[in-house]
Amino acid sequence: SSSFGAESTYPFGLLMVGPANDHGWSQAHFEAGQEMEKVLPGTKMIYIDKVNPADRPGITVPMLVDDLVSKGAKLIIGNSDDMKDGMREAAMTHPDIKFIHISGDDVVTGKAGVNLSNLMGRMEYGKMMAGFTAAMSSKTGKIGYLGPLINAETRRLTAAAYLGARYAWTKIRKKDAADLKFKVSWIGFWFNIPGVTSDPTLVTNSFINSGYDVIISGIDTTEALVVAGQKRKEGKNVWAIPYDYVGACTTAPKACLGVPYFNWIPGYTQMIGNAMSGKWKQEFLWLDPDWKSINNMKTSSVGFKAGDSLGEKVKEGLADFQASLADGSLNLFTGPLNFQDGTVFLKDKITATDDQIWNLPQLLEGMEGASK
Amino acid sequence: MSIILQMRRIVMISVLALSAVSLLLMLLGISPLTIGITLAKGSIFSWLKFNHVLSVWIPLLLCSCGLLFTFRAGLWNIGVEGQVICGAIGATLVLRLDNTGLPPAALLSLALFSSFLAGGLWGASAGLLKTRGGVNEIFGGLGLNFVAQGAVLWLILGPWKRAGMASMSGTDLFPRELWMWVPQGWRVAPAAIVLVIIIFLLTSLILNASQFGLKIKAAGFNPQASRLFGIRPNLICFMAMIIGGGLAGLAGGVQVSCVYHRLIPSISSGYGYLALLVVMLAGYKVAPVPIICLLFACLAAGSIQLPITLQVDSSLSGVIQGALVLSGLLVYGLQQGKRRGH
Amino acid sequence: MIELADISKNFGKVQALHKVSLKVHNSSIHGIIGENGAGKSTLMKILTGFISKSGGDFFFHSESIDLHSPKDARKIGIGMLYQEPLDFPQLSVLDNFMVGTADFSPVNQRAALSRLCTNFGFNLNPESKVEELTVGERQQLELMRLIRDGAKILILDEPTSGISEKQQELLFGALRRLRNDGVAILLVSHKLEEIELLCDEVTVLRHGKMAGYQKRPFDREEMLHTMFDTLPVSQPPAVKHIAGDPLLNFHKVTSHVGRSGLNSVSTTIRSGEVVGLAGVDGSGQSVFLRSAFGLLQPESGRISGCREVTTRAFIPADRLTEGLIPGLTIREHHILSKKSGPIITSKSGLEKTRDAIKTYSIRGTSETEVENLSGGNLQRLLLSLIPADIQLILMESPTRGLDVQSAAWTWKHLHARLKAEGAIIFASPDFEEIMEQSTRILVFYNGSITLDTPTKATNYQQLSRAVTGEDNQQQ
Amino acid sequence: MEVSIPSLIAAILVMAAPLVLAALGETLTEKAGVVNLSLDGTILLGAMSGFLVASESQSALLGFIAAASTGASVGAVLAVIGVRLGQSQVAVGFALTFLCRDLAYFLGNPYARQQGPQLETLPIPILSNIPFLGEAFFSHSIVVYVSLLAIPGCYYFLYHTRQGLILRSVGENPDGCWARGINPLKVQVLYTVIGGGMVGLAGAAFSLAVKPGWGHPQGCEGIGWIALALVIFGGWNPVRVAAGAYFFGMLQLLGIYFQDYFTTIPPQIFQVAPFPLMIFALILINLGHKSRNKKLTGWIELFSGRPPKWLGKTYKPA
Ligand SMILES: Nc1ncnc2c1ncn2[C@@H]1O[C@H](COP(=O)(O)OP(=O)(O)OP(=O)(O)O)[C@@H](O)[C@H]1O
Ligand SMILES: Nc1ncnc2c1ncn2[C@@H]1O[C@H](COP(=O)(O)OP(=O)(O)OP(=O)(O)O)[C@@H](O)[C@H]1O
Ligand SMILES: [Mg+2]
Ligand SMILES: [Mg+2]
Repeated sequence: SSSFGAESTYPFGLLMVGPANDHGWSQAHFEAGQEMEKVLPGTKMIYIDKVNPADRPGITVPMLVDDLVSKGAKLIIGNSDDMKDGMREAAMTHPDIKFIHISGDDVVTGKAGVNLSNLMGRMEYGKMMAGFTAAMSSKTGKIGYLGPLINAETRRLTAAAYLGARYAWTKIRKKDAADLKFKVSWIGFWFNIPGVTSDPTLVTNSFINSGYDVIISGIDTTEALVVAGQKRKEGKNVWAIPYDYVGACTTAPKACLGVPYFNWIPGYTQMIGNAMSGKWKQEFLWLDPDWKSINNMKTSSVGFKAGDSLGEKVKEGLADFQASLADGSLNLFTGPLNFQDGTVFLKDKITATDDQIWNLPQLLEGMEGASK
Repeated sequence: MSIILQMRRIVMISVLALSAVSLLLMLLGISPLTIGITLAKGSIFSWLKFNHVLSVWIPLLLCSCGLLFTFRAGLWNIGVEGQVICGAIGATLVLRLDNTGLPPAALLSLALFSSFLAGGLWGASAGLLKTRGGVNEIFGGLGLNFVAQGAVLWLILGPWKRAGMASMSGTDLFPRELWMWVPQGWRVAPAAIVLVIIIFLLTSLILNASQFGLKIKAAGFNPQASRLFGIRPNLICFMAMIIGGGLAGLAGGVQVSCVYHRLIPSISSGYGYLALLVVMLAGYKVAPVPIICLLFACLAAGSIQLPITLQVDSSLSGVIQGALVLSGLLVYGLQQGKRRGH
Repeated sequence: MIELADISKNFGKVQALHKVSLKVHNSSIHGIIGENGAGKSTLMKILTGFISKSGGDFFFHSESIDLHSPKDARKIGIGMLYQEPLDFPQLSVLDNFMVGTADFSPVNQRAALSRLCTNFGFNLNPESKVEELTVGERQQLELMRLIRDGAKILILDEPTSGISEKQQELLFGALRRLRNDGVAILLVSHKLEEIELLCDEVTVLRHGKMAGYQKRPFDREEMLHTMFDTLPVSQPPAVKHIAGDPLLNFHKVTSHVGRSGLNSVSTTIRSGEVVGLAGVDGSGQSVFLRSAFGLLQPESGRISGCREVTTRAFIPADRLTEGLIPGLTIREHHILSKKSGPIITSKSGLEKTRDAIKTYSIRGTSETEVENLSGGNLQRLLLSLIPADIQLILMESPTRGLDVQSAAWTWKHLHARLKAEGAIIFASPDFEEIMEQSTRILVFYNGSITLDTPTKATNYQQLSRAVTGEDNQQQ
Repeated sequence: MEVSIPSLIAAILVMAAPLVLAALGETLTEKAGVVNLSLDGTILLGAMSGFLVASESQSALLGFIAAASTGASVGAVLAVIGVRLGQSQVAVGFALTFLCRDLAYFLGNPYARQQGPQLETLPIPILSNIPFLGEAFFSHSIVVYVSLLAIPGCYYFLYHTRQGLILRSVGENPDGCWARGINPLKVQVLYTVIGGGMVGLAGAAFSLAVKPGWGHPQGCEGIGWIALALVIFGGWNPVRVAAGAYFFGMLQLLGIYFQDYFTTIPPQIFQVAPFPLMIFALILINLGHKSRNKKLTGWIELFSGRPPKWLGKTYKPA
């Protein structure tokens, strides 16, 4: 497979921040990329994973883009916010190549050239469901959130998970919001880099040792689920909710309450399709789930796959929850909401704008853990 | 030592290492030839890729030059990684200064100078730990590596973090005018290349053709006897550590100002440790170092192609490097054994 | 019971032993005596299989056997007390006693140890670390270990250097008992009075050859003659210097480095003097020299005069590993020894080096690395490295390994360059050299100066008695 | 986070288990006078081979055996080049560190992030029901028990057996051993190999129990260096070395809890905290040896230890 561009008319490059088989963020992208070769005949994926300075010392995004372009790639996808600077730089050096930066917002902020677009899914909903199932299942009312690094995106998603949890806790389980503990512990990056980040295995362990019985993972890899699985074997009644990848639960099915995941097929199909047919235009795509069936891999950019260990009651509750999110009757980003420092985020009855949600400046009142 | 023996040695080492690796590959059903071709293609067969090779070669050679000094003084300077990091911090410190009113060129030179300084200080502290604190330089250096790592993490997550963020992605990018100038179609700064070549020439001059170099050698070979020649071994070792650290620090400065344009946690890119292997393989001699650095740089740069085109893991290049060094040591050992006559 | 026939040994070029033969009988103490470097230790180490012999045969109960390692020697009951103790300072007395024993049971061994202690009247605490013991006590421990291992042939290499009178008596008592129990004992020594006290027979080694053999009663003069070359005694020094102003002053200098260190040595060296330091190896000479040069700081006392490096030169006995820098060439040594410019070209120092090589007739080129030079040439190189403006020249065995005429040449050269305001201090195991070359003699015994005399005023017999510590015995 | 002490202790024991094994292995090797600097790589290679064999054979036991033999063979390489051929042990150790690390990543790549067997916990019947202690000490996987037993085991071997005494004497003075009819080289080779084996085990302990699974990174990177440091930190005394390992494990865990109290300090910092501490301790120890002040020295002797006299030197028989 060393001759690229020969049989395929439209090779595209995929730069993944983590390993292509991480059962998480990168694998979701990888499989979507493979799918493209079927969905869009003529495309051919050239990929490289572990694109981060720790795994590939001395190697930068522009270097890799140079290489992929020399291999004929006409479009480059970079799947990490960590690549922001590199993608912008590369887009500048290769004006005739199209670039998709996942999870970035250079288009909105106007820093991007016309050949650079942003793509993201509205994971808020996924996280809300995660938080919902967590709060429904938790015995101790203590939910731990294994956070990656702190930025607008992670604040937004963590907050969404909290809102989902708080809704389940107060509205469904009819408990006092004050009794719900929701703690975020940031490791410093999207996955474990020994000696650089905190060790997610350790963090999860200490969560569980301090009585947190549901761990929601916000990082690209599955340590939270692995540890939860171990602890269950030791007879502790704990669960985890992994992230990013539809197949994530397989790591430890018994401990898995479910997984909110990205499905990049719709987004990729749209953007690469346009680029192929010369209809490329700079876009900022923030794609909704397909509310008709959020687990439809053709159409839904965001999904939530319930785990085997999810109780029936919770399943039903989750279904209603999804329904009310779908018909818009329920918008959890609705006031009154305060920031962590007590200042007002949303006044009563006010719902947040996309911009407010995207650029959430702080965690919300009721959440523990650093905001910046 | 005679050229012929040199040649014999080189041939023996490479044959030993390469055949070992090839055997491993064939056992895994991978063709060594394809690997070789891919690595070559990925490193020297295109200008851009060769640029990439150079971007590895420059810091690697700087670190190796530093190590040549410390090895001459008979010291195991394991602290290179930490010294690179400190150099990077030193450079960032300067490059983050705003409204200095200095022209970019001046600011960049200042940054490089401060990186040398910072690295030198870090090297000196290892030297002090050894001479004053009596801490074996291996573990002093090792410990300081971790301390430096801690410092850079703290800076990136603390004082120097991006607005509203706490990420290992590193500090904000420096303004473009503070990127070292790179011509159209190039990917490395010519200035850096010139710099490293000058440094190497200076190193070989000092080590092979200067009173100071001779003193380092004397102090390293036989500290006790060197005192009879009015040399103060401790002082010499200390200075060697400073120079070694300084050059490593310079490598860090280059990484910051030419490659990443910001400070990141793994700024040292493991060049500190790789340089140790380089100098060992060079048998602690000056002349072979730039060539070996180039070879290692080609392996490092070319290794990117392995996963892309062959779905083979990049770490193979590390295996080749390690095998080379190990067989180097083996060959040296065997030859010395022969000379000892048993 | 044991017989060595025509044993030879060479270390590379050095022939340490040449066709040495020797019989060992049980219930007899056999003395081995000879000057430094005579080959005593080497012979003994061969006897225990610690090092291999280059030639000759070895008979045990008149059947030829080979010893490949101390293990073999131990099997047939040979045990040795080495000149420099081969024990484990960091470990406890009991551990040292037990290393390598078949029956490893602390209880039994502790009992055995205390039994032996009471037998010999030794007094060791099994728990204390060996590094806290005196040399004498360490020997006692080793001795008991050997007995415990049932040694039938005991070898002691200079057991009395640096141990106290009391311990010496204890030791000798023990040795006599062992002899009476039928053990064969080989005693290596420098000291005549020990031989006379203990030995039944004595073999004298010189320059690696058998020089003589005697049974009781011993003829002392004869023994001294075979030990050292005897020349027409008290031949006037080859040179006459008038002693000038004080150059170097030792005041109550005490040091604990080395076997015997220095105990409160006071003396003054004056310009124009050539001072010879005599004494058995390990009596304090080299500590004296190293302190004089400033390599060793004395624990107490004061050394004054001639302090800055540029005015002193030191040539240690161990020329290659202590005096020169293996790996550097002759030229590089010359560059180091002289102040020269910061940059070194292929030219720099070349002239000087060439001259030196010619004038000192060093066999080698300017690019020869010093480790490839022979002992004699090493010494010539060291001499050639002494800068012109040196006042005080300190040397350990200046002509060891030099043939007669180059030795003579060396001395001529040294005296020639010794300016009126300069002085030479040298230690030598060789009396002739001291008698001939020095104007003043200091004799060291166990770290103190026991004799300080103008060369004219002394003679050969007095000297050899002094170094073997007899004068002290008589006083 | 509020902490439950027994589970904290349990967590520390688990985290430290591989570290203890590796550090004890290195202690044996260094006591015999050989420095094996290749720990960091060996652990990874052990983790990889252990995981690979275990998941192929579906038997954790085979996995551990494989890991041990991997580590032992790395030790053997060091023994040949560093002890027999007399090359600088430090140099060989370093070369091996990086060779092993990359070899592990390379050979293990196909198995990265795959499901593999992992050790179940075996609570010890009665003991595990003891209120506090049960959870803390007696409901662990076999690895933890082994690591706990290894400490007295190692200590007893070194200080109360014939072989242990020989091992220590070789590290102190090979000539002395030769004179007593022991071949120091054989001993050094033996314990370089055995020590390597224990380090290999530590690797498997990671990939099969403590951080189950294999990947790049596995998560045990850097531990080898820590183990090496701990040997010095513990003054070459098995018990103190192990204590150091637990101390380190505790610091790592506490880092997570400290995150709440010292919000200004990034938690990552706590991971490197032990190293400044270690260096500081070493300096203190050294000053203690130097100073004439008996009280100080006496106090310092408590937690200091001299390296074996012959550590890292190559022995050439006469
Ligand atoms: N390992 C060695 N390598 C080279 N030469 C050696 C070695 N050991 C001894 N020699 C040399 O062999 C000769 C005899 O040495 P030996 O130690 O036997 O003398 P000795 O009679 O014991 O002297 P001393 O009274 O000082 O102990 C000396 O010239 C010495 O330099
Ligand atoms: N500065 C020093 N450092 C370490 N060891 C020393 C020093 N000076 C002397 N020694 C060693 O201490 C031992 C005894 O020294 P001492 O001066 O008592 O013996 P010596 O006969 O005068 O010298 P040598 O043993 O060299 O003939 C010798 O082995 C000597 O090499
Ligand atoms: Mg001797
Ligand atoms: Mg002497």
